Parts: sequence; structure tokens; C-alpha cells
Amino acid sequence: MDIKVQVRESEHEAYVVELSGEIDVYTSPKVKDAITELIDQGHYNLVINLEKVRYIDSTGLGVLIGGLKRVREHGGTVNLVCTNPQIKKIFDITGLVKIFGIFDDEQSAKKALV
Amino acid sequence: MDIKVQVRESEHEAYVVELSGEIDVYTSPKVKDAITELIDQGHYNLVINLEKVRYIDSTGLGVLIGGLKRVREHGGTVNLVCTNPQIKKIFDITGLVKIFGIFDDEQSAKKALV
Amino acid sequence: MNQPVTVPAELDVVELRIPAKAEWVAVARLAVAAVANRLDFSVEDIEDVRLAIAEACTNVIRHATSPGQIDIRCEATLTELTVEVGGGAAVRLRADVRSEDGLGIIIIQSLMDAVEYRAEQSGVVLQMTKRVHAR
Amino acid sequence: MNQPVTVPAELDVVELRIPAKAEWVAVARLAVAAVANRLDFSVEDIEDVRLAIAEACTNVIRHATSPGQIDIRCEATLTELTVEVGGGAAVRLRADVRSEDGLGIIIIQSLMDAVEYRAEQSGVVLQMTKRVHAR
Ligand SMILES: Nc1ncnc2c1ncn2[C@@H]1O[C@H](COP(=O)(O)OP(=O)(O)O)[C@@H](O)[C@H]1O
Ligand SMILES: Nc1ncnc2c1ncn2[C@@H]1O[C@H](COP(=O)(O)OP(=O)(O)O)[C@@H](O)[C@H]1O
Repeated sequence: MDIKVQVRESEHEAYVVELSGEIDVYTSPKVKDAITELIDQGHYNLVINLEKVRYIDSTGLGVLIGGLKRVREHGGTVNLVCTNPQIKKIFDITGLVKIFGIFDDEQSAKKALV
Repeated sequence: MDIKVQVRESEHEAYVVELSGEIDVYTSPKVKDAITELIDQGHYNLVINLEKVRYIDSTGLGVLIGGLKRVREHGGTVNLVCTNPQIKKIFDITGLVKIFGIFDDEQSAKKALV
Repeated sequence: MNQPVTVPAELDVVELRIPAKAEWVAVARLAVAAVANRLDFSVEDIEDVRLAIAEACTNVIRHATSPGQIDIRCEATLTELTVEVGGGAAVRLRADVRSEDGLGIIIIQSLMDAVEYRAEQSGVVLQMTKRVHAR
Repeated sequence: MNQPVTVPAELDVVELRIPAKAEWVAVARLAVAAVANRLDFSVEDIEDVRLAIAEACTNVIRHATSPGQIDIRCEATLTELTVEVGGGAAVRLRADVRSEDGLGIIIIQSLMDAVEYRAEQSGVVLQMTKRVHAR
């Protein structure tokens, strides 16, 4: 019932935010802070890795959408890594599959940024 | 939140009852039935393997005690296999460590029957 | 002589009340998932119920005009689970909660078989039903 | 000028009501474990609370003279969790519940820091407290 946020720099000035745990109304501010900090530092090409996320709700989706909106203003983008079928389903039913690039592994998500 | 009961015959007419899951007020009747059936068939030397039991409450303990009482009337005994520290603690605080033979592996529990 | 043969499906009720604060939603999620686990739902269905209830609680927390409690009432039969989520005595929900078509509501509508709003003294109550599908 | 310096520990209350039937005890166990998880308890302490609450519910089911509901009330502060378990409106507990020294009661007494009985209209209420120990 907690979230772990790890940020690491990658090739081509891309940044990877790796999340593990549950993203809900209680834990999502922590995710938001991490993403906001990266953007404030001028990093606009982000991969958010959800492979180790067991649960996400609309608050978590809202944070991802908010991040995407902000980086787009600077010509950047957010690609997601997601393999959990339950979580993929949530992106499906909310129509967010059409807004985010969603990839099966981190390497593909990073490649698609450039 | 369920219990699985597996019964198998072993050397020297010993019977092993292997339990997996949670033994509580809801699931313990199933355990009781399995033990009662063995005893009714005339098997009085039992090993009850609790290695895969994640949870046991007083209802479960009551079933084990009931089984022990019945086999003792026929000169038999019940040895337990238990490695989970939380469950060992329950046998400790209830004083049942003094009543049951409790072993770290099935082999030792079976040997001690003879 | 012609007595109607009705087999009344036994109805069990589980009620939960948590503070309308973000840190307690996980308790509601787990408790309702445990209730759902007693019916013959698939693992995926239980995940659906869990998320829908979390969204309903999150809605109360976001839109309540005063702090208070969230009331959750689960009615379980063999064939369906109905969960009602509403603000407790101290919570007043805004009247326009219904018109909101945020992500949370979209998720609830998609995951549950029936969704209804009911105006009560204490505010709006969201009623959601998930049916056990033959497998 | 000499105001007493009291930092009131915020008290959060979670209430749960389940049918007094064996198949619902698992829900109480999980829900109270989820509540305990919000405090800074060790994993072992959470297991203790979970078992103690299950024993208390099992007692209600075994000794209730009429079927009904089990009422569980959790009061959580940063430093301790108090859980009350009693029979709901329809449950009448036998007056001698207290004198019983069965395994269940031994377990509760051993695992919790404080245990108390209280006679109420609806029957006997068992109150149990577990404190968060400095780690
Ligand atoms: N279908 C959508 N497509 C893009 N953005 C959306 C969509 N739905 C909501 N958003 C945005 O996501 C954020 C969170 O909104 P939402 O979860 O709907 O909140 P609420 O449920 O409280 O209305 C807001 O910034 C909103 O504008
Ligand atoms: N300390 C003990 N040693 C041996 N047998 C016990 C002990 N405590 C209870 N029993 C037996 O275990 C069974 C279950 O009892 P218990 O769990 O105490 O039920 P209750 O809590 O309803 O009184 C009974 O057969 C009882 O005689």
C-alpha cells in the first residue's frame, strides 16, 4: 500500500521514472512531485515505467495526464511502459491509449522518444 | 482465504495430512472432516503438515486438539510440521507446544511417530 | 395448495465507515475486495470492484464540502454484489457531482454492471452493482 | 501565558459491521489488518492484531444466542490502535462470556497490550489495544 519512485537519467537526455507499488489518491502526490521536479529542471522527454505498479486509479492517471500536458508545451513527450493487463485495461476504457505511447518494455519506450 | 487438504499414506501405516491456506472458523470444519475420516478408518498415527498454512486461529487449534485426543484413546499420536514463526508463536502462547510434537520437517515428524 | 416456489437468495450486508481522507481509501479497497472474494467472481472482476470502490471514495474526498466520513454498504448475494458509497453525516456532497464526467466516473461506469445516483439527506449516494457471470 | 502544551494525537475511526457468520470473519481480519498497516506497526504486530480480531469475532459467532451482526470499531492514533468487537443490535451475548478461558481468550490476552470487557445493551463488548513500540 505504498509507492516507490526512482528517477534515473538515460541516453539522449531522456529520464526514466520507475514506479513500484500502488498509485492512488494517497500516494499520487509523491508521483506528481517527482514528475514536476523533473519538468522544472527542464527535462521534457520522460519514460514512466509502470511495470512494477500493481494498481492505479484516476488520481494516478490525472498525474500522468498533467505531466504529459506540461512536457508537450515544451515539445516533449511522455512514454509509458506497461505490461499488467489490468492496468492496460484502465488506459483502454479511459481512452488514454490514444494519448500516451504505451510500450511493453523500457527500451522501446526510450527509442520512441527520439 | 481458503484451505486445501491433502491426505497421503506414508511408511509404517502413518498418514500425512497436508494443509495449505488459512485455517479459521470458516475453513476448519473441512480440516476436521478430513481428520475425523482418517480416525474413523482406524488410522491413529498422523502427521499434520502445517508448512503451507499462513494462518491458524483457535478454531483450527481446537480441531488439532480434538484429533490428538481421539487418536490418543487408541494409543496413537499426532505430530505437527511447522516452520512459520508466527504460527509457532501461537502454539507457544497457548501452551500447546507441550502437548504436540512439533517438527521442522515432515521426515522428522514421521520418524518420531514410531 | 399452490404455494409459490421462491428460493430467496440470502442477502448478507457488510458496512464500513472510514474517515474521508486519502490515507484510508486503501482500507475500503481491501475490505470490499475481501467481500467480493466471498462471491464466485473471477480475479479480474474482483480487481474491477476494487478499483470502482476506490474511485467512488476518491470522489467523496475530492468533492465533499466538509470533512467527515465515507459510508460504504455492501449487499452480497450468491449472484451479485451491490456497493453503495456515500458521505457520512458530516459530509455534504455538491449537488453537481452527478454532472461530472471525470475519469473516475468513466472508470466506474465501465467496470460495473449498473451504476446509479441517489440523493439522500447526507448527500449523493453512488450505487454500483457487479454481477457474477457464469464461467 | 502558560498554555498547556498538548499535541492532540489525531484520532481516526474506522467502523465495520459484518454478519455474525463464519464466512465473513476473513473480511474483518483483512480490514483491520489494513487499518493496522496505516500505523507504524511491525509486520509481526499486524499479524497479532489480525489474529486477535479474528478470535474476538469467532467468540461472538460461537456465543451469540441469536444471529445478527458483529460490530467492529477501530480507533487509530499515531501511537496505538484500539479495536472494539461486539454483537450488533440483534446479537445477545451470554452473560458468562467473560468467565470463559478458552484458547481464543488466551490468544487475545497474549497478543494485545490491553484487553477489557464492557457490558452494553447489545451484549458484551471486547476492547483491545495494541501500542506501536519504538523500533
Ligand atoms: N478523457 C480525458 N482525456 C484527457 N484528459 C482528461 C480526460 N479526463 C480527464 N482528464 C484530465 O485529467 C485530470 C484529472 O481529471 P479527473 O480524474 O476527471 O478528475 P475528476 O474525476 O475529479 O473530475 C484533469 O486535468 C482533467 O482535465
Ligand atoms: N490449554 C488447553 N489445553 C488443552 N486443550 C484445550 C486448551 N484450551 C482449550 N482446549 C480444548 O480445545 C477445544 C477448543 O476450545 P476453545 O478454543 O477454548 O473454545 P472456546 O474459545 O469456545 O472456549 C476444546 O475441546 C477445549 O477443551
